[in-house]
Amino acid sequence: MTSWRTKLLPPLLAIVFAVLLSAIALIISGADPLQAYGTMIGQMFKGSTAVDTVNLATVYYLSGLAVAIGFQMNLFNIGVEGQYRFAAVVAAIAGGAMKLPPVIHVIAILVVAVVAGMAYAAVPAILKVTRGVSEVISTIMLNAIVAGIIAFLINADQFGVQRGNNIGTRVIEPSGRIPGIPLGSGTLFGFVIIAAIVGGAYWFMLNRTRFGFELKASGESTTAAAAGGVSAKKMTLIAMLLSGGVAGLVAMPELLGRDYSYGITATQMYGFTGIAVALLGRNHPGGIALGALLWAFLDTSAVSLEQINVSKEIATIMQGIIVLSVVVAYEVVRRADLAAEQRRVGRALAANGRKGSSVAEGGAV
Amino acid sequence: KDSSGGSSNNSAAPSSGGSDCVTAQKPPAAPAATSSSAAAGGKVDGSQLKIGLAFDVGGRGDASFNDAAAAGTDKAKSDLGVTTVNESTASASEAESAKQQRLDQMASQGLNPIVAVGFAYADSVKAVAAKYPNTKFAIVDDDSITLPNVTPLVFAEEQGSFLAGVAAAYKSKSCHIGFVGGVNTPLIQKFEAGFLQGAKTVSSKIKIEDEYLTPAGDFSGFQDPPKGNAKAAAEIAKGADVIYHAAGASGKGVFDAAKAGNALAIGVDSDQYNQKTVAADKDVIITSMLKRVDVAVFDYIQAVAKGDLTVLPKRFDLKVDGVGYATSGGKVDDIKDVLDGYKAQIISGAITVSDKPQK
Amino acid sequence: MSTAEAPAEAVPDRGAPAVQLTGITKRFPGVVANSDVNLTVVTGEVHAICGENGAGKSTLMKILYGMQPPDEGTIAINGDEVKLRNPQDAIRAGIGMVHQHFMLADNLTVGENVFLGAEALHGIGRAARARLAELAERTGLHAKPDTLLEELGVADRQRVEIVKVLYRGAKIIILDEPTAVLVPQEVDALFATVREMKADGYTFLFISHKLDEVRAIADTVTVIRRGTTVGTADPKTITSRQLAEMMVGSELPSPETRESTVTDRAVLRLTGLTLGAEGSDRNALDDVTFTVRAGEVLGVAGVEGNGQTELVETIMGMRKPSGGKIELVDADGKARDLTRAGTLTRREAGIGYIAEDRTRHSLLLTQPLWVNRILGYQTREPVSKGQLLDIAGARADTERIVREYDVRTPGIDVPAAALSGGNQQKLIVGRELSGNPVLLIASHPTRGVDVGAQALIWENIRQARSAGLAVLLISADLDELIGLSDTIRVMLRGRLVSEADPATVTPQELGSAMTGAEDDTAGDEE
Amino acid sequence: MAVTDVSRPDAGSPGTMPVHRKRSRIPGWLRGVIWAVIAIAVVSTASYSTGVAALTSSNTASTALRLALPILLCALGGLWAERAGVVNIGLEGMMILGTWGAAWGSYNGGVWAGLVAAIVFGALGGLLHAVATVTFNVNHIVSGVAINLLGLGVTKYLANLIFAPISGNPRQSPVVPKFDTYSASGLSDWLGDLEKEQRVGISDVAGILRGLVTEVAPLTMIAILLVPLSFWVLWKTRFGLRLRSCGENPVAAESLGVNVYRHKYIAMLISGALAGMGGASLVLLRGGADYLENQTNGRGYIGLAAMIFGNWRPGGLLGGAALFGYADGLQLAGGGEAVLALLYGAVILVAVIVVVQLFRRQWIAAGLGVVGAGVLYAIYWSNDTLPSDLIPYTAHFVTLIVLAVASQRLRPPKADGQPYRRGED
Ligand SMILES: Nc1ncnc2c1ncn2[C@@H]1O[C@H](COP(=O)(O)OP(=O)(O)OP(=O)(O)O)[C@@H](O)[C@H]1O
Ligand SMILES: Nc1ncnc2c1ncn2[C@@H]1O[C@H](COP(=O)(O)OP(=O)(O)OP(=O)(O)O)[C@@H](O)[C@H]1O
Ligand SMILES: [Mg+2]
Ligand SMILES: [Mg+2]
Repeated sequence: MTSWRTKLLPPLLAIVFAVLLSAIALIISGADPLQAYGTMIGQMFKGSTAVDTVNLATVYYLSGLAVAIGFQMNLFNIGVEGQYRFAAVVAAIAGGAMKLPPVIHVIAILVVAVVAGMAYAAVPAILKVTRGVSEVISTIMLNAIVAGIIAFLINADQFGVQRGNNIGTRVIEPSGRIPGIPLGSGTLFGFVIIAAIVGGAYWFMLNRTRFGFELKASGESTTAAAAGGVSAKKMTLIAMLLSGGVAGLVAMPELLGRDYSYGITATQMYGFTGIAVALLGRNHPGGIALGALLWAFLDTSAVSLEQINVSKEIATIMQGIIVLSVVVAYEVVRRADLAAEQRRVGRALAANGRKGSSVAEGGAV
Repeated sequence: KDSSGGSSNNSAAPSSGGSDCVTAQKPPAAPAATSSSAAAGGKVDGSQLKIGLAFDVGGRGDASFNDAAAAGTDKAKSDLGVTTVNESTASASEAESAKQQRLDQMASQGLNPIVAVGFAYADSVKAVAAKYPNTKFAIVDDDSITLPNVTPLVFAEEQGSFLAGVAAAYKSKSCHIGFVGGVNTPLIQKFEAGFLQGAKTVSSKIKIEDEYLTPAGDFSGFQDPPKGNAKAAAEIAKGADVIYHAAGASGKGVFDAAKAGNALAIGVDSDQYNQKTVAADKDVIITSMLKRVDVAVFDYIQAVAKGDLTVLPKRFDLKVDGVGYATSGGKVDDIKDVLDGYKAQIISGAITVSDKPQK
Repeated sequence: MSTAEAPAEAVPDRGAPAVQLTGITKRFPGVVANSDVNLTVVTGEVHAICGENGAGKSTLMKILYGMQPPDEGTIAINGDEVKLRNPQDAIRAGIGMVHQHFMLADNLTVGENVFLGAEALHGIGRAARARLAELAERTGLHAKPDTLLEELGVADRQRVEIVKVLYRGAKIIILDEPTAVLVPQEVDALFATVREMKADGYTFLFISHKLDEVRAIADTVTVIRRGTTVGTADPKTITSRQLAEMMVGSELPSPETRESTVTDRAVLRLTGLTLGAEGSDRNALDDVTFTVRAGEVLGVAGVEGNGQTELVETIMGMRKPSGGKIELVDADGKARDLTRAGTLTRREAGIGYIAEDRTRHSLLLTQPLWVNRILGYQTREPVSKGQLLDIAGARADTERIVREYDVRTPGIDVPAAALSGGNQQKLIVGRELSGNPVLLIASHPTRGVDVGAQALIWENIRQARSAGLAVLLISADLDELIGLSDTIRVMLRGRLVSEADPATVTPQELGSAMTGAEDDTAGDEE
Repeated sequence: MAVTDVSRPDAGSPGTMPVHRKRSRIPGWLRGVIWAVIAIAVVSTASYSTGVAALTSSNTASTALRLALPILLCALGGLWAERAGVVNIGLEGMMILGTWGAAWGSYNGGVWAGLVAAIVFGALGGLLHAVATVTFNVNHIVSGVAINLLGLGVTKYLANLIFAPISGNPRQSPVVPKFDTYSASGLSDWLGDLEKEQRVGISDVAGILRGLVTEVAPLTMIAILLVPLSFWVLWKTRFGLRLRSCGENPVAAESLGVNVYRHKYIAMLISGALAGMGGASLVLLRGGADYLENQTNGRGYIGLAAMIFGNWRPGGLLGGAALFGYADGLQLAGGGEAVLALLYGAVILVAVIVVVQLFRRQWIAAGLGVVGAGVLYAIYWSNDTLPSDLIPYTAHFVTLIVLAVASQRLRPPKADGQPYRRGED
């Protein structure tokens, strides 16, 4: 009955709060908040920004999903960062080397990406399951190490090609690309559709399949799951691999839809953004989508703020405030609901006389 | 100073002292300077130009190539009467689409020309320039784009670094010098290549420490003074006494290490002797390899104002003073003739400097 | 900081009652836990509080201990009205509480657990240790102060809890279900301590579901039903049956077995089962051999920590045995070796499992009831089809369990945590008896469950037994064990040491056998 | 991070048989010393057999110390937070706040003011984390992520507002005063002579010690003293006992009159302050940056890893930070050659472990050790250099390998990361 309120009110409150707080920061730095917010919103209707935002959100979405799979199993996969970059470079190398007919080429690249993401996630997974190494440490280390591996692989001595001062993998032939969808003055990544399918599959897996049940059960209580026939180690392994597999897709929208090569200037940190997005979306595929869009919107608006000489750090600050205040708002609303409920029981009690029926309702034997 | 060119004549005889290091003949004296800015000449009016300047990470104030680009537009404002310069700066780890968005917004606002600073903009410039064929674009440090409305502004960093190598070899007492690269990219390898070649040209027996902080793609190497410090200190501990860095902000750590280890250092990009953030170490900075992004940007704007881009050089090299060395502090005054001699040889083609490290 | 003197001054004064609660009301969302409770506890008495699960006993005690603020009502200690905002206030007023669930930190040492919060009294150094040693002597705690708490057995944990209370100089001591995990001998020891201290002027509030115990120790009994006090009785005169009727308005159930239904057909056969214990030379299970037949309830008695948990978990495949064999025999007499099988395979083979710790091993607390119905059955009808879940089926079957097993719940969409312990247990029993199991492993199936729910669970087990189910029953409640079992085996230090005939054995005899003491007098030694 | 359960045997929960572990008689500090001796013995043997002096040179040691410092301070910050039951992945953000504060304070009032400002700024981050996680029961990871974002955003904003007009650079502060360094000069010289003699063992130890006593800044000494101090406060005082009880079982603590909220708040303030000091150690030591955007470079995360590596204990996290700092210092100071020599050292270490396992009759572990040593030796033997692109990540590799080899029995505080609401148990 109050579900819309408990679900939607907190994010709205959080955004309002973030807007107010950032306004103070804007005023201190001598900017006009109204103009700043006007620009942030106005930019969405200019040029291809709206499409760019959705494109960027697609990447964040995949990253958020990858992180969320780990969270379902209580695994803190900080390693999405390393996994997606490893997968990207391996897939780009493979894709550049392959000569295949159109659709098959794309599928082959995606398979390579997923497998590579899984392979890189397998390291912390195996270390955790066999040696009990905390996945937090191992993925932090692997995130750093991946930079060395990429540098090694795209070295001109190995698989790299130098273009100007940039080095990257060989360009993927048109047969291996995913055509975009022209929309206004921009081009929407064709991968948006695949991302939506992945999101749907995530939802279905989690809520409708035996595997999803086992994953959630194991995440909630390893002991209860074990007594129910679910091996926590197996689930840890599979969840980490799945997470890595999805992480493998993170760079694909851009690789197959825009860049066609993975180089040293490729964007980093999508994996870390994924953590924030997954948390914002409360691990729900729909929530993650909204979180990804919001995040992408703030990112693109940062660029526009620069154009009117407003310090774009405001966008980062807003992102931080929103993450924090969304969860605070959830808690505040929860407490308000609790208090309201308590008052309601109190009133019912007063009306019904001393033996309120509510005791039995509450589950007392 | 005993390391002046004079001793190089009897290089065969081993003896103590830094002078022994120099084994090559001192180059012939340079002819009187002939080069000058490419577009020198009559006054040009740029008041109609509205310029977009897209910085790489760091932006105005980074005391490096972004700042140099800004200096170029500042000069255009004062010398050419340019009134409008819109600036925008990339943030660390921003998405490729943000770069495109930045350029796209500039182009759609009617800014023309648009200067993109840094090869990280290559893909974005390529995409956006194709979309706005009537807008002129320039990109610093990249020449991979072949569109008619895109002008590459690239430099012969290896030539300037060659001179840094010469200076290092002449100034080293232990005949042992060092290079600290920030990130091992092709661009920084040019600095490395020129430095190595220059030093080896001067001395056949010089020892060179040659290391990077991080590999390609891990840009933290430009951001980590403590690591630059550790690396330089290690090179000094091994015996190197002149260190050349191409490590961006990590260079500060290199200078600190040189100062602490009684060694000398060579700066990069701008004249770091005069740079505020490293002022405490200025007495160890003997020279800096100058990369005149300001000159390139200014020349480009001037050429656009004139409507003739053909006057621009293909590469900003020693000949057009696109690269060079700094003399602030007077620490290389004693070998200025040597440096200018090599400079002349490079300009004349007598020496070709490779842009790939020959190890 | 609290002062040691304050409670000491509370000289037994027959005039003012030690505790006087007036009109206490406490509401939780959706529940009124206490409604207008009045309670008077005389100084120097043992005052028992009885009531079904969820009647509001613990809540009332937590209010008295300052852990939860009452919505309405007043508290008077030794005649003075006090406001208890937090446990510190209560401690200062001379109140101590031993909680229903241990309030101990496993990673801290015994000493640290005791000194925590009361460092002002004797610090955490030598003086504190001396005082601790004194109290340990008095309560029979033998663990060293530097032992990590996690190395302690349940009885010792209970003693640490009591030492904690005494260390703070409490004169009014709340014991919330302290005996649930103790064997009779340990209960006797506890009661001896209580009586001794009572003579020294201490006042006790005592909660238990075991009515015999209540009558044995208490001077007064107050019964709470649905959050309100329904009356006070004299335990010397009232019978357990009358007490139960006051609590629930129904008859006191007994776990008596009816006629035997034991058949010849073996269902579970263990041969030489051995389980090594980590970091210890002694095996957790040592050469355990027995057979459970169809229609038989095999009871295993033993002091907590002697390998029962390990036995059950090894049979369920949650621990890997180091030797021996576990076989399940089907109706045709064909034995299936399960020694290497996973937990799920064993469950699919027809083993139902009521775990001893329901919140840890049987439930997903934040998930709704129908999701909990799926746990352990995720591969089987009616809750799943192939790799997919059958949500409609799961919901329908949960509704059935709620109906048939009288699970009192507002609906099947509430999280499992919202049910009281007894109702959680009924849900679990219902689940584990679904899907026609051939063997039920029931570990403490009625622990902490009130008399009403107990009766229901016993009845269900009996019915299933007469339908041919084999049951392996582990229980610390010896009445339950004797009443339900067809055969009783006693477990000591990982070995099955003796066998008892439930028809003749008394709880006292069984208790002696369990502790390994007085082997000659133990019941029906083989 | 409640998932560590997976690998832990469920010992000690009420109702299961208590496990009587054979607790070793060796006290913790002695074990630390033994480990240190073994480590030094291994590296000096490796240094001797491979002829790579960098393994034990004073330069490596002092570099290692410098690089370990911020990590150590962050790890200590993590320790304080997690011992009180708050998971702190916001260390990175608090550290960034500390770098800004250090630069600002030092610029305006000298180094000590800088240190104080860094502590205050870090503590503000900790306070925010406490408000979110303790008062509002926000998931600790969410809050940590948000603080990392805010730390970055707020410092950028402040740098833009305050530093840019002075330094002309929005990403960097003006030059700020740094701590002076002190050497125990007599000792240092004597050790220096010993080191130069290149005598097996003695020179190695001398080199390492010399690196640790030469040109040391007060901040370094403070940081190292904070390790035993943290131990003392957390394990030997009432306050520490109360604080730890909040991380083990807050409900029990509250039931004994411990004000859990207050202790968690205090712990978070200290945690943030330590992380802020970690930031200061990047800014206020010679050779470091002034405030520079992004200069922390993930060191906060490494600090968190060092703390977990150290099993939530001060001595352990010192070991973790030292290991990381040493490996990083070695690769910077000695390059690929030294890393290869380190590999040789790893072979020796594994060999030692194999012997120990054989002694303990752990045949399988010993067998695996032999295989591992064989593989490592094969790599060492067949390579003159390692891929230069991977050398900078030596410390990360070493950490991973040590974790995989060392047997893990992590014992995080029981209630670490779990929400606690007063009155709702
Ligand atoms: N923290 C809480 N939040 C919500 N409801 C609660 C809480 N604590 C208790 N309740 C409700 O109050 C009622 C009384 O609980 P209480 O623990 O006092 O029962 P009890 O008599 O101790 O039961 P048991 O015999 O099982 O120990 C329960 O039915 C429960 O629904
Ligand atoms: N957050 C909550 N929301 C609703 N009910 C709760 C909550 N927390 C506790 N309860 C209820 O409060 C009651 C008292 O909790 P307590 O911990 O005493 O368990 P209990 O009923 O005594 O369980 P057991 O019988 O297993 O000992 C339980 O019935 C439980 O269902
Ligand atoms: Mg209770
Ligand atoms: Mg109960």
